[in-house]
Amino acid sequence: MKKENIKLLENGKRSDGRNLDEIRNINIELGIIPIANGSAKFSFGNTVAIAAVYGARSLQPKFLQEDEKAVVRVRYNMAPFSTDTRKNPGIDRRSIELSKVLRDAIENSIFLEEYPRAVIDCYAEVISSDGSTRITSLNAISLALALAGISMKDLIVGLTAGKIEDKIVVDLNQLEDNYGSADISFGYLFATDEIVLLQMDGELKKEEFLYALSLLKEKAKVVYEKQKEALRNYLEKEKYD
Amino acid sequence: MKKENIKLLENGKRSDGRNLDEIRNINIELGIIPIANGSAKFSFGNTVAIAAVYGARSLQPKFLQEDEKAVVRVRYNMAPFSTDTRKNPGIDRRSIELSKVLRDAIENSIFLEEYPRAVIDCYAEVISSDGSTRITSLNAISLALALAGISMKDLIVGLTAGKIEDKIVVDLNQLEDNYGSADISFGYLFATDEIVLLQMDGELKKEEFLYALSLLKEKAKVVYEKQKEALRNYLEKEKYD
Amino acid sequence: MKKENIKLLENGKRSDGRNLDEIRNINIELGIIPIANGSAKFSFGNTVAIAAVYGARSLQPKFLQEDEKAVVRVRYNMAPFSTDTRKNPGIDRRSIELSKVLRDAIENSIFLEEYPRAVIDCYAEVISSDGSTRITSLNAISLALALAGISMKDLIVGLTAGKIEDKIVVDLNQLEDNYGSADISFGYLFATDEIVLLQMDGELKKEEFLYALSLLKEKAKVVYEKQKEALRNYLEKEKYD
Amino acid sequence: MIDERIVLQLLKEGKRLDNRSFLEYRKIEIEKDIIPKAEGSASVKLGNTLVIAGVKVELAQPFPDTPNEGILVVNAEFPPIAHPTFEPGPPNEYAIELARLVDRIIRESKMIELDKLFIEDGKVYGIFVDIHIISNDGNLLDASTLASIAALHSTKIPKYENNSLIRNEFIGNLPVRYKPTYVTIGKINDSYILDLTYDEEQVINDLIAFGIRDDEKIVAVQKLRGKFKFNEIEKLLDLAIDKSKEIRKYL
Amino acid sequence: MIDERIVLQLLKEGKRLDNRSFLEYRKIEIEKDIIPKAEGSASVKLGNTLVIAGVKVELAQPFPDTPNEGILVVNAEFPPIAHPTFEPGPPNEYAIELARLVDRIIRESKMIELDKLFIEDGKVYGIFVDIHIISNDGNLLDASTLASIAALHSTKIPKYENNSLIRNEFIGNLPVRYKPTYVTIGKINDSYILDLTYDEEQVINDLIAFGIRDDEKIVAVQKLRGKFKFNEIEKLLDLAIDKSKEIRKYL
Amino acid sequence: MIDERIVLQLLKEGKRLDNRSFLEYRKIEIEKDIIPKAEGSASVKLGNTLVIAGVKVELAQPFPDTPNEGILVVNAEFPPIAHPTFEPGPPNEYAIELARLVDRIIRESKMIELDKLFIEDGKVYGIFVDIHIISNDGNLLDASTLASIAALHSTKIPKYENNSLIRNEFIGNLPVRYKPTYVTIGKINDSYILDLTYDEEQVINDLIAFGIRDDEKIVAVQKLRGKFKFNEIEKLLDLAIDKSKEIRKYL
Repeated sequence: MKKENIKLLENGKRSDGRNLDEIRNINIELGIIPIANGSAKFSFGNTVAIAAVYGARSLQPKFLQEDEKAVVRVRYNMAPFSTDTRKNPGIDRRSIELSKVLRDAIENSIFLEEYPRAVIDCYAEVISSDGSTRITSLNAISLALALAGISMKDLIVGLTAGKIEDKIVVDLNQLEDNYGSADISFGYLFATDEIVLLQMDGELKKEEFLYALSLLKEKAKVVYEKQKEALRNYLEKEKYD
Repeated sequence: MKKENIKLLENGKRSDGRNLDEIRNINIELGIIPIANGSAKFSFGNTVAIAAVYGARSLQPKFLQEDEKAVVRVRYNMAPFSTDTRKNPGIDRRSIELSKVLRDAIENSIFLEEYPRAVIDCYAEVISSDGSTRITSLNAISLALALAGISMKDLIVGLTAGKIEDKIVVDLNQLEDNYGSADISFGYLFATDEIVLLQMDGELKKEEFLYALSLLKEKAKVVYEKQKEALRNYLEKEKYD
Repeated sequence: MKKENIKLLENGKRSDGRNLDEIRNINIELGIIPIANGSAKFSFGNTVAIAAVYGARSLQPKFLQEDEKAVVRVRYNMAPFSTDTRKNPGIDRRSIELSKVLRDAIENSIFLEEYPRAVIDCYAEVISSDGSTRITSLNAISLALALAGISMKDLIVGLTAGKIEDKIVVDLNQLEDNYGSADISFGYLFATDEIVLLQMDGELKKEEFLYALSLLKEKAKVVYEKQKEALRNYLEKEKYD
Repeated sequence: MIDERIVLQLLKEGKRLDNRSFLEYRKIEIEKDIIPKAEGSASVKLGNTLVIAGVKVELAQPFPDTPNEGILVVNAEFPPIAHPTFEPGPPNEYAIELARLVDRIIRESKMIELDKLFIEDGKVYGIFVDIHIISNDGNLLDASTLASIAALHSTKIPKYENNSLIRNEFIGNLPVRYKPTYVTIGKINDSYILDLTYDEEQVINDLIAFGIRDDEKIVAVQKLRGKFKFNEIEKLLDLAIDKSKEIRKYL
Repeated sequence: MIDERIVLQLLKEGKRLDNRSFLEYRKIEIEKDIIPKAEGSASVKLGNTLVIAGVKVELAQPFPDTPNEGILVVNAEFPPIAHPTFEPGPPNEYAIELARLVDRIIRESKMIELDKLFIEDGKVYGIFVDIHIISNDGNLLDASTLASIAALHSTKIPKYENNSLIRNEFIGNLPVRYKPTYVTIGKINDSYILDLTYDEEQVINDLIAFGIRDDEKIVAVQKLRGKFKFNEIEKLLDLAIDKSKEIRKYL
Repeated sequence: MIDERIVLQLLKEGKRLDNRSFLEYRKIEIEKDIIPKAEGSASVKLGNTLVIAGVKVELAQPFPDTPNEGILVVNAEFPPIAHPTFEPGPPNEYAIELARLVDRIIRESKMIELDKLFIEDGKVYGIFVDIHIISNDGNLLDASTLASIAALHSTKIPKYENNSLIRNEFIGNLPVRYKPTYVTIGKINDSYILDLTYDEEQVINDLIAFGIRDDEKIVAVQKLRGKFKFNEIEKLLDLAIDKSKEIRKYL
């Protein structure tokens, strides 16, 4: 049933108590799939994605290979139990679009030409969903790629923003995604100042859109630092293991 | 709901005002898909099909090739918006049968042996449907094949006939197809006097069937002339472009 | 509707009048698909399966071949009209599991290493179903394999058992399968004393399970003799044809 | 399998490998009521071709444009058991064409009185004819049609009670009339040939099927392959009508 | 097809094969009401690109969370007729992305007043927009959106009576407002380029689309390919807003 | 990955790469309630194998033959994330067998009191168990069963009101009893071996699984691979019953 009188903001606080520019708790676990070349679990609050990277490895059958660069394959999938109502297993139209959008972001962050005739397989499984699932997956894949030793321009940093009751906020949860008036998905490389993922729907004036982007870039720094910290700790630990 | 008291004939005129042996308005547009080797739009009244031919071109993968003749592939499809109730997108069982029936007609009209190891792809999209859609597609493909320069015994000429209230008529519209008591689809090569497509369902005495065939052959001449005229005009125009 | 008061046993007799350890009428017809390398129809009462074996023949495409042994492919399928309520045509999840279980039994009964790079295709169609369909299929395939001249450790002998109202019985019919409290499917090679198929569901104490197995082995002898007799008669007849 | 060139050479000389004359069918053996759980069933043997048709009667929703009539669904499976070239998977174009042709001859001949299959508003009997090819040695269309028509003529209607069908109680036979049959005719060197074996089908280029009802009405036609001269249709029709009487006797 | 290297070389020199300037669209030709059985329809020609959009209005169940609103379904087919590289089969990721982008611009711009499409409890009008690509010479997103918006603006609502729709009687036009349009922008050597042909699409690495409503609100954005510098988004937005006004005039 | 010949050689000498004894399980770690939106959930780590099971409770129609009982659906996905050899696509025969075996042990052990899941005529609670393999280092059946049973024991039933489920209000726990577990046993050189790693699974030819309930009743058996001598079944059963007690303690 439509939640008629949903209050998304009260006294400047969001439904889950956050400030407008506050990101949910970020949680990172690395190396959770030992047999993968790289793997990571990334959470924004209750949204949790697990990613693994297999490769770079030789692409078979051969006619799929590209002579001068790697092929990147991406699968974004939501577990049936991750959503309010059970999601039918398998890849639906939304997953196909998001897999394409993620692939495109990843292809523009990797030095593909270093891996001729190879494939880099990136898989993301959303096991718990509370908004921003594609961007959570993007952060998980970024870390998995780094652990797999894939040569990248920079870590890929993802964050969402949106508009709720005339305010621009970052890191949308499910409620804000469903009942807010706009949402933006944003993937960014700090090293090159490049936007590699950008999607928006809703209704925004040009000024609002540009303000949201500037807020995204500013707050993405937090995600960037978390990614780097997690990698540092993991490699530190590895050293002494 | 079943139209209980459908009158298909009144004072010797059909529901759309035609005489028994009268073909609907034929409309032809050629070359509407510039990137195809040949393409055509063909209409009988409100039934409109667009066809394109790609090829003869080399067939890949190689194990599908035939050493001594071309492979012909045909896809007949109805656009979801072409029918009264929206048709689900994609190829259903009816489309599979009709694609096979059309392919068989085309294979028997082409000098296949002139194109060893090649494929000739023929695609027909019905964008508006008011009866006789397979035969409209056949005429469109015939013209597309001619423009693609495929070597044929003759243009393939298609026409339908049927029985409504004890009369044999040609070029059935949807209403006549649904509520008449028999319908025949007929594809014919004048040059060789060969029937290359023949389907019938309903209930006909042998004499009625043979009379319908003779009427089909007679009236197919009209379609034949329209095809030739359209090609002449198109090539004329091409010359001065 | 749930049959609330189903009596599966009355005065020591089963619903179809059999004794506890009595197998239904076994009917065997051999060679009914002349173009196959081997074929057989096998029935336990109203449960009827037809099997054919094609091969050993060269496996294409080549990358599927195994260098040191045959590949065995098995398809178990139920005809839509074989069941109480019409079964949708095509392979469902149950058929996929049972095909795998049957394949596994067959692979362990054939001298696979005698057929490098070959495939042995085994197909079973259940045309009438009254319980024990997978085991009926196994017996039919055993005979088809023998007629195809495939080198086997022994004929594969299949039989089911179950528990109804505290008694262990053999060769379950549909009613006993649906309303009994346990059922076992059993595939056995007498020559090597090996169990090659074993599945059970229900609720059994260890002692009951072991007793059921001993009964299965004892009564499987009956099936074994029927298989051998049918083959003898068939080959005899062949000789004089 | 026999070398195609031999089969073709023989045919050109007017001979068949099994010594039949060109217009002779193989021995037709029909057995009814062979599937206990089906409401109707029949097997047809045509030489080495073996087809089983089963009829299941189920509760169904009527089609919106015929709310007072039962529905008919015909399906054909070519399981890989029946021939070394058949492959597992969904029906291919030949299986679909076969099912649609059998559907058409049943429907267009009006052999089932569908209006007698109404139960109550929104509920009718659904007649599901499933054709299962067991052994393919050619002429599947004629054999499948014989099997389907025989199965329909053996079909009983289960009792309807409390929103469901009682499987072992019947209220009568399926209301059927007519025994329509297909006669498939091949052409080679201007000769016509009937009841082709699998090997013969590989070398015959021109093939047409006529569906004929007991009253000699033509109820379905399908050119299956190749081409025919305009003027030979009458001869073909005469042959089909003639032969349909002969094979109808087996039903 | 033209050699990609020539196309690329020309573009780097600021030239296009068809002599257009970088910010110039090909001739836009829109025709409405071209499909008699569709409740709304339009074709759009953009040079050699040809797209047909048809709108069917059907009875539908509302979504559980919006029980009083009509539903919208957008689907796109890339039939093999439209390009030598299109293959038969279910929609691939590009067809799906296209359909979802058109869906999004229609939905997010609120151009259809879905709340006026309620019929009765559990029953609403369903608006099915089907995009059929007939000839692909590039810029399918802009062309498909123009065709869909034009088709929706030509759509009539059939009368509802006795649980079904009367196909030839209408109660009025589909309640629509706004004419949102996508402007797809490519980038090459720091220049922006619009309305790419198929050949140009093969050599342009960076591509982004902005969906703009009549009131200059941004209602949808999708980076389609490549990457963009953070600071250039404003310039891109200004260009998209500007051009959207120009192409909206054709609607 | 390790060379298969080394793994095999070690096993033949009675040794395992990870130094476990043949009858020793890897460390079992079970965590419950890990998925906020699932009504029940658990993860199971068995060494490097990681499986998540989630239980969703949905409104469902009962099966016609058990109109007063809730329904159970078990599904398993082997997403390509879990192993370099897993491929995207619908479940293959191993995923289907796994799901059906877990379904069977839940159903046949009667651990869920399905008759308590009736809501009203035609409406029952549906229990959907989804097994998601995250990391595959062998013994997926034992691990998936542990995860599923743990998830079911943590499942809460949402409140039913106005034809729908209120997701954040619960009327109690899923009515469950028993904790059935599978013990999968491999055989090599007449020795039995438990909890196989992925590498060990590649070289072990004979594999069988026994599903045992708390009261030592056997509720499911599946020979998974290979063959067993008739007389060794009793020994296998004793081992399975024994070990089932040990691993049940982790639940």
